[in-house]
Amino acid sequence: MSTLHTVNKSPFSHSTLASCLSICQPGDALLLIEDGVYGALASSPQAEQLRAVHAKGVRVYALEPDIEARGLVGRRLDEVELSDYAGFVRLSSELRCVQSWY
Amino acid sequence: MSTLHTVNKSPFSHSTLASCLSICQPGDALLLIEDGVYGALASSPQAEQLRAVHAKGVRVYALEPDIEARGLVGRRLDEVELSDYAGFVRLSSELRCVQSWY
Amino acid sequence: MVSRPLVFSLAVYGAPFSAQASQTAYAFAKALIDVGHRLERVFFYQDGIHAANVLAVPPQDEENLTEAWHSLAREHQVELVVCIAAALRRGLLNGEEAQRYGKPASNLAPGFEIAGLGQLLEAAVTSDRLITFGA
Amino acid sequence: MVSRPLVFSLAVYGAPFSAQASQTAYAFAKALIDVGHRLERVFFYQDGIHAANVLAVPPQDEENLTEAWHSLAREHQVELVVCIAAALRRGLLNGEEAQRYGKPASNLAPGFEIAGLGQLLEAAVTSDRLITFGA
Amino acid sequence: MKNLLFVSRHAPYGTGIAREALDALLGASAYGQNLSLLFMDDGVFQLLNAQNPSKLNQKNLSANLPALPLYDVENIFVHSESLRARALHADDLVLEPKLFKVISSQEVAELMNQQDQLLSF
Amino acid sequence: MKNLLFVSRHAPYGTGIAREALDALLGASAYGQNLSLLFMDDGVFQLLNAQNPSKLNQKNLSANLPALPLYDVENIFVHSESLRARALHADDLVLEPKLFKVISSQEVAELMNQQDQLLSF
Repeated sequence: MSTLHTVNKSPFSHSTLASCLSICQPGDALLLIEDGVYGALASSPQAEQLRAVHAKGVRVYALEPDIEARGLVGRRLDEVELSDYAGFVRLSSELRCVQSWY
Repeated sequence: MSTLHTVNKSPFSHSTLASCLSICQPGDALLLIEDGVYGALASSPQAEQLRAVHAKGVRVYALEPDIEARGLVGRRLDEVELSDYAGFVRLSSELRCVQSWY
Repeated sequence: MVSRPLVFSLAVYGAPFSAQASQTAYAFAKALIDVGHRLERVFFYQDGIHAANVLAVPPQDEENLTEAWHSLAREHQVELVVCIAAALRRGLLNGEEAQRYGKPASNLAPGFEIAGLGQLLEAAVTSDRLITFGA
Repeated sequence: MVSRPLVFSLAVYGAPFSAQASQTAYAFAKALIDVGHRLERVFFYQDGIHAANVLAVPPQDEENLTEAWHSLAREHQVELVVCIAAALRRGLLNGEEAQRYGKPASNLAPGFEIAGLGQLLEAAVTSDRLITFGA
Repeated sequence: MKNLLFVSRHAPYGTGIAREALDALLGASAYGQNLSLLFMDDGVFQLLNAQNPSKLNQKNLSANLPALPLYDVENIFVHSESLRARALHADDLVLEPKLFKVISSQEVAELMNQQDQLLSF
Repeated sequence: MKNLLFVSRHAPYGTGIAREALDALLGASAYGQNLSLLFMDDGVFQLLNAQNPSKLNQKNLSANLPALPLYDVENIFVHSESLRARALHADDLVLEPKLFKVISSQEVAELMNQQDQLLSF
């Protein structure tokens, strides 16, 4: 029983991603969407924390259309995989519950 | 020529107050309004920075109706004075410009 | 197509244009139907209710989200439910509510229905997945 | 009363109910008039435009902000200007716009006028103070 | 009967989110499900005592909280780290200590994983 | 002629703020005032090159920026600390270096104090 977490706020201006990362557990997945995709940058204030949860078994994704929109292609952390909307659907069906952090 | 800064976001969830405090100069005034009044708490992540700008000559206020609404009466830092809406008007007429941080 | 189709419902809390949430919700809705899941209900609450305003005139080169939801609902039998309490406060009325409150017009778009908050809970209970799109 | 009255204009960017900004702006407007300044114009932009929706039905024990703005404007000759671009996108129309875009109704409240974005700049130029209430 | 957790993460009054979250929860009580409520992040400010929003022409959001057990809300949880970060203590809160349970980040994760659905506010 | 500074502090696309700020600035250009524009905080993300929001059905906000001088926007300022915090460099931006000036927090304060009005977005 694991949870999909979505985060849609920039970690440079909101503490949303930090809150989410403090709750994520191994087996959970995190999907960065909308302004949340700025959390995929190496310069993100939560980059270290994101790497740490990834290392302990949280899969981390960013929504590709949002990455493209914001000019972040080629700028993301290695730990962050891209997902399209179908991937978002797949994640939300694989995992039991979805917590939206906004 | 000085500026009145208003901040309406909680410093526990937004970086708005931190941004504002990094810009405030001696002679400016800062007015915490709406959810910004949580910045008047001693536990605020920006409490030290707020004390520091106050010490160098930035007057700091919190809007009393917002303080009362949120149950913060008696919980604010000594550096933060209360203001009513008339006080908000007075500050905005005394100072030349108003920058709203939201 | 997925091997095990699920029933989804969505909760949409952001207004078109002001928040990307409504756009993301719509893209998600299309994607889940495309891969073979079923979309039972979209519940519009908070500022999300503005998606059901028939009077919106989006810029010419942009999608009309209100019409897009309506088409999706018609083609795939999706319930588009607007929370009545949230709608009244924000000035979104069907004909009946307009009459009840003595208002000069109504503005609920075709394809949407106004109902109580219980419909959100019911969606949570009867669907396999409830996904929130917050603003 | 103040010794040197100033001319104020306000820019309101938050929707009633969803953001406190519109409430704060209204309280500020009353206070500045009370102490003897002049309020020239209130410019509603972004989600602030929803304050001008005549169809809003606020909860019974709460103030109707749309009517409150209208009363204040009437008593103190304040211009209540709604940005046309922001309003069209969000489904706030006067009779003329409703006709132009073939919409079935209009919903602009009495006391408010719809005009271009230039009115915001003009307010900035002609007023002593422009105060923004963001959401 | 399904396990449904309402997650309330926003401060009261500045936006309508906290209030509409509570409305949704109260409206849910008639459906006979296993309802829980979690306050975390700025949502814990909803619990602060001595709130008085009368000058804002808003309803006191905290007034309804002590009545939540009457609305079939089985469990009220409060995130300990969110309280700690804000230096809030049990006697700062509008709820009697027996009405809620303070839980760690780890326990929040476990709580979420026990649910059938999350209603995120 | 008045000195008017538009302050744009929000990221593009996630909300309508950045776009409606730019619309307001472009609409202001006909009025013959001394217009300046400051990007700070997440607003500097509006300047990032290679933006492509076509899949979001949104317009590319950065496309209009190089034309700002044609709209009588006298000065474009970018807050240095905001760039630095995001590790953005001059060659990451959609504007040629000669079109904008990178300024410190101290200079932002001075800039604000030279204005007749601030238009805060």
